[in-house]
Amino acid sequence: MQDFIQHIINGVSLGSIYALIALGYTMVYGILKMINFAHSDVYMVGAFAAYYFARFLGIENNPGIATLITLLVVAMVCCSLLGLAIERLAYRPLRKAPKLNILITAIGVSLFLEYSGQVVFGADPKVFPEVMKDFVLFKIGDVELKSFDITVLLVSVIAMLALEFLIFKTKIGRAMRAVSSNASVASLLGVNPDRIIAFTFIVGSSLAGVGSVLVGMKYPKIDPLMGMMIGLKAFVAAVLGGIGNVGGAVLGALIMGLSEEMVVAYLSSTYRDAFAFGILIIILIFRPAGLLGKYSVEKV
Amino acid sequence: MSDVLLEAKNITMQFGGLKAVDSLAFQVKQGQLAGLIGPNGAGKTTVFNMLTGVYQPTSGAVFLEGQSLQGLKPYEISHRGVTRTFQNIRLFKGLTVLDNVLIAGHQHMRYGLFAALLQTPHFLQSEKDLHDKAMELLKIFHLDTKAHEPSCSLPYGEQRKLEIVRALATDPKIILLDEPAAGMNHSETHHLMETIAKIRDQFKLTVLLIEHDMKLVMGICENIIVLDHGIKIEEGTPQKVQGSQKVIEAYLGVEEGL
Amino acid sequence: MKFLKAPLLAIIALAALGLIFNFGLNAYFQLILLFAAVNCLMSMSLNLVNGYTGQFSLGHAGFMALGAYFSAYANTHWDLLPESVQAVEYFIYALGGGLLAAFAGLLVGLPSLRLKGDYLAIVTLGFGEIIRVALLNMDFLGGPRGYSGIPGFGSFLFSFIFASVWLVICFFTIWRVMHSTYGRGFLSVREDEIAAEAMGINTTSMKVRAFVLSSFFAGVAGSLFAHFTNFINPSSFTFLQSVNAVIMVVLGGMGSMTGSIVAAIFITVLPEALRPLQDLTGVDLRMVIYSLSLILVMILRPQGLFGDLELSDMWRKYVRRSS
Amino acid sequence: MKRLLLALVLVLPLLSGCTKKENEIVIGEYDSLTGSDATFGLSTNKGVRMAMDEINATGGIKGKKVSIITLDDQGKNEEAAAATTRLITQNQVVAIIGGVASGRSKAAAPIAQSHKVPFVSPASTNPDVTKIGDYVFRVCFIDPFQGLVMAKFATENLKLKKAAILRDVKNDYSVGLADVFAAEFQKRGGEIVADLSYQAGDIDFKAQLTQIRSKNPDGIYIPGYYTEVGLIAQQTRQLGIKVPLMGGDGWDSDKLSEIGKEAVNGNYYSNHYTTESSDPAVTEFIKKFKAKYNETPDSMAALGYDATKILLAALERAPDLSGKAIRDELAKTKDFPGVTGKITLNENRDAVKSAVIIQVDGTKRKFITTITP
Repeated sequence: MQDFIQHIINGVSLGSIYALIALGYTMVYGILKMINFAHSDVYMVGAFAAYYFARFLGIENNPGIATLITLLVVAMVCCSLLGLAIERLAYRPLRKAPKLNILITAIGVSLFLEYSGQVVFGADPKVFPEVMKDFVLFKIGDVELKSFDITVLLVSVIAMLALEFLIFKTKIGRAMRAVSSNASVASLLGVNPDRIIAFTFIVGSSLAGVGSVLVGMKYPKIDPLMGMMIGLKAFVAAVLGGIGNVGGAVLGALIMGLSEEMVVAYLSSTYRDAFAFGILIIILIFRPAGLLGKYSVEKV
Repeated sequence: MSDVLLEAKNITMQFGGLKAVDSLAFQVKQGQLAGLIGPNGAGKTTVFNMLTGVYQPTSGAVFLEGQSLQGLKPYEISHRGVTRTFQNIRLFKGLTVLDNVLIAGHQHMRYGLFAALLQTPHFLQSEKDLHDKAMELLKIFHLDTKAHEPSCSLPYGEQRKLEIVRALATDPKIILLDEPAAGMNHSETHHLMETIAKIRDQFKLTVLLIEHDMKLVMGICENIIVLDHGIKIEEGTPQKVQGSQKVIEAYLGVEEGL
Repeated sequence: MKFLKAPLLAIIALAALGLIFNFGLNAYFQLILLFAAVNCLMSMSLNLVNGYTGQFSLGHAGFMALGAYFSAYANTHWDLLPESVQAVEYFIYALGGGLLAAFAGLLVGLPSLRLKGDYLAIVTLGFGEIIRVALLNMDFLGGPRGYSGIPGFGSFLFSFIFASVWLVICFFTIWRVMHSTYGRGFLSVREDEIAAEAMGINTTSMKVRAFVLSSFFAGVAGSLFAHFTNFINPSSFTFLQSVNAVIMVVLGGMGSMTGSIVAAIFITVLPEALRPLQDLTGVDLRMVIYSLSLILVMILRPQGLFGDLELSDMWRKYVRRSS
Repeated sequence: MKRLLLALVLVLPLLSGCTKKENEIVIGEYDSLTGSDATFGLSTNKGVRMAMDEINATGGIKGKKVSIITLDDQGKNEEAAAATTRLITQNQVVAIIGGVASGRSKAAAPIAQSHKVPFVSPASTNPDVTKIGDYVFRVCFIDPFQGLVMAKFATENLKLKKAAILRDVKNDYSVGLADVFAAEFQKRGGEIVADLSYQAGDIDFKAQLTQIRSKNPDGIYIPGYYTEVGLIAQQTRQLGIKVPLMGGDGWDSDKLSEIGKEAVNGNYYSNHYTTESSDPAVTEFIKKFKAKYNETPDSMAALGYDATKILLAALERAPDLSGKAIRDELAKTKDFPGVTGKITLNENRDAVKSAVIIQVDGTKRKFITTITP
């Protein structure tokens, strides 16, 4: 029983990390209907930005709220700028191009960031600065609930709620929905789709920035390929929840985290990824648009 | 029963809380040229979608020659002899005019993949026959000279015609035409209607067509079904329909100058 | 036997070319050529699904892996035919690898092909990963240690002819299928599924057919790969390998056979051609340049190098324009 | 015209690099300079370069300068094969120093073998690698030996009864060590209570560790690379598991304690050499390495250095620069005073040397004991 609770905690904590990244995928997908493969590499750059900035300021061994906030801001700003630049230089020229082209471009951007990351930052892993001290919130038997686990979960839930609010309750959110459903009509109504899309990229990328700092403080090892695995999982999670749906991304991510955890715990650790993908496939076969996604009937 | 080709028995289509079509019943007789009319949003296209299996009716069923089409996929219904055109032209835009027609002949092809690989005489003959038949059909609509052009390069009117050719190439028993004259000028429309009547006779077809514009339908249809808000409000000969108070009200509600 | 004429001529022409390469090129270029042949098979077959049928598969490496492992296992464990006709045995195993991959394609295709676009992409990606993870865990196939000592042909000429035979089979199979009612069925699925259904095309069965045929040749490509490298392990069949195949298809132009071939050769040669650059820069910038050029090609030439035209169409166009 | 130019630009570099300088001996090296294994490849490369610089500083070999061409394999087998072929046919190198991963060696070494070019692998520990042929050598010990060493240490010195294993299933090296450790540990009367796995690139291992915790082992064997082990150690301690962790030479890096912080302290791993050694070969190497790269060498760097040194020594002894002559001299390597021990290449062309057990203590790596084969 104790183990089971521990597994639940582990799974949720892993899932909430996936959720932070998955939210970024889902934001961009929601508006552009494209898989932004480079998102996980924006996340990587965010981690390195925070790392270098902390070293530059000499605060890498100076845990505390101030450090956390400084690094969060740095990572968010850097990621936003990078996201914006990617959108402007690589994706905008392809607005009218077939979907597969945009996907290949996204893969190209992803490879570019990964490999130039290896050239610029070096291929060896770096140690992320100690941002905060982790501590035990409460403890029952062997089961401990740590502050980081709760922080990550809270941040992703807050991010989800904030995004829901942004999309459904604000003016810019309405514009985003308009662009999402029909960009040309939206532009007729006085919405500038390019600006809305740029804004979406800023929001999505800053989420990657937040994710990078939180993941960095929990797992203090960063390297230029750190985005690959986590990106793939997060993206799968977003699809699982119904890509384009903010709540779905978080739900999908939690399911992904929990199912990985439970597969290791009760089935087989070697087949973990196979089972995780198997679950995904089964869910998609029964719910072709993901858990919360709406399966739209094509108008004839 | 003997001369009824297509019959809808109380078909209903519900989208969420909205009843797009409400227990609609009608018959189309063998060789008839029937019309389905009604104002915008009356549910005409939804009826077509149910007849061709794109949607499964929420309740009720469609019968072809007395056999239920319930649960059949669109392609299976097409194999039974029901074919259609689309309101918002759905040609295979990237393909040539000829290919569009050849694709419709697929269901009559009887060779396997290996025959194609080995280029068997049967394969070559089947392909030649299909090709000849397609060209013949195109010729009727004066599209044969453009057979090798991409279908998206045709002018609008010809695209509509090509859709009809493509539908005919499936060798249907009944062809459902969804606003075949939409976007055409008066003389084009007139010409089209004549062609439709002509092919009906030539291919011994049954035709059910949707038209928005009543005047056109009146000219050629033998039986007209009028739909409003998913409910059949009138059915009968053009004269009967034209004189119906309900029909006039339905149309006047949305459109003036009927 | 008329149907064999063009393929046989093509094989003879390629074999003659192989003879020239055998003496004219050193082992390095020869190896690149063999890899290019494998990639050609990959891109041509994936083009069938992604280009002609308009579906989106991201799991091609998984099928390649099945073919590769089947051949590796068969060649080291079974001995069907005497030494003198070894090539025939290799051919049979390649066929077997292809069939195994095709069967897997059927298993994946049947349930998943009703998904569309990105969802299908994810499911195929997931499937590719499942195959890779499974291979990592199969001790009798070497697990992560892989499978070494797979017999090869020993000489470049034989390898090249073997590859040529399969390339020609693949090319003519897909070419002829595309010029039959089935090929037109594939195209109709790409163009408009609803209209295709209304015209009596069973779109699901079309998609499955395309998928199975495509998987078959991916399996064959894997088998060739196993023979040429004499060693395989699961890390050769990652998600990136699938992506590479998609890149070749898009670069060549969706729905262009010759485009796929040219792009496959280009993608194989480019990283090797960029090697000397390392002397100048000191660090390896090949992938940086590779990814940048990929982005640029997509932006400057979104339809790919050839669009959906074939080399022959381009030539005709060129002749028409210049006359 | 533009296209023609493009084609030319692409083909030209392929043709270049065929020229061979007369007064130079060229050695080839391929390694993962980019890709997921790059950190190990770059480390090896540092060791190799240092050895090259040293030899050239002392006048080269046979009066000729020795140069090295390093090609990248991006961590892909087929790239390794292509790079090796290029080195042999285009650059006409006299010998090849291979990369880290056994997988790549298995793809590349057969090519060297068929061209009769000697191939020295610094760190491919899979037993099959040198079975490829008589031109293939290695300077590291093989998987079975390291697994054996740790099993012996665990039962005899640490007196463990119940051990758990956490292996990197993506990595042949890790799987090899784990298999041998498990077999040997059981042979010595121990019990393997859990055998779980992760994949290189993972960052969360709590699922596996919670599972291990419930089995109450006396020690955990984690034969992975420091890139993951640092995080694993941290999470082990976070879950309240206090038993010793054990590993192989993949742990040997400064980064291990940087990532794992105090969590890695007190744990053991088997290695090729100890930085605390008073052996001049070792102290000299560490001093020079620190001066050159400003970091403590890890085991990859040391192995890269030794592989190059052994190869260079064979070149010096060889009567001519033919592949056969170099091969024969390599095979005669005996008691070579390398950084990673006194190296003798046996009849299987594997290195025979002793292993040491190291205990992690902050950035220091405390020597515990030497275990000979």
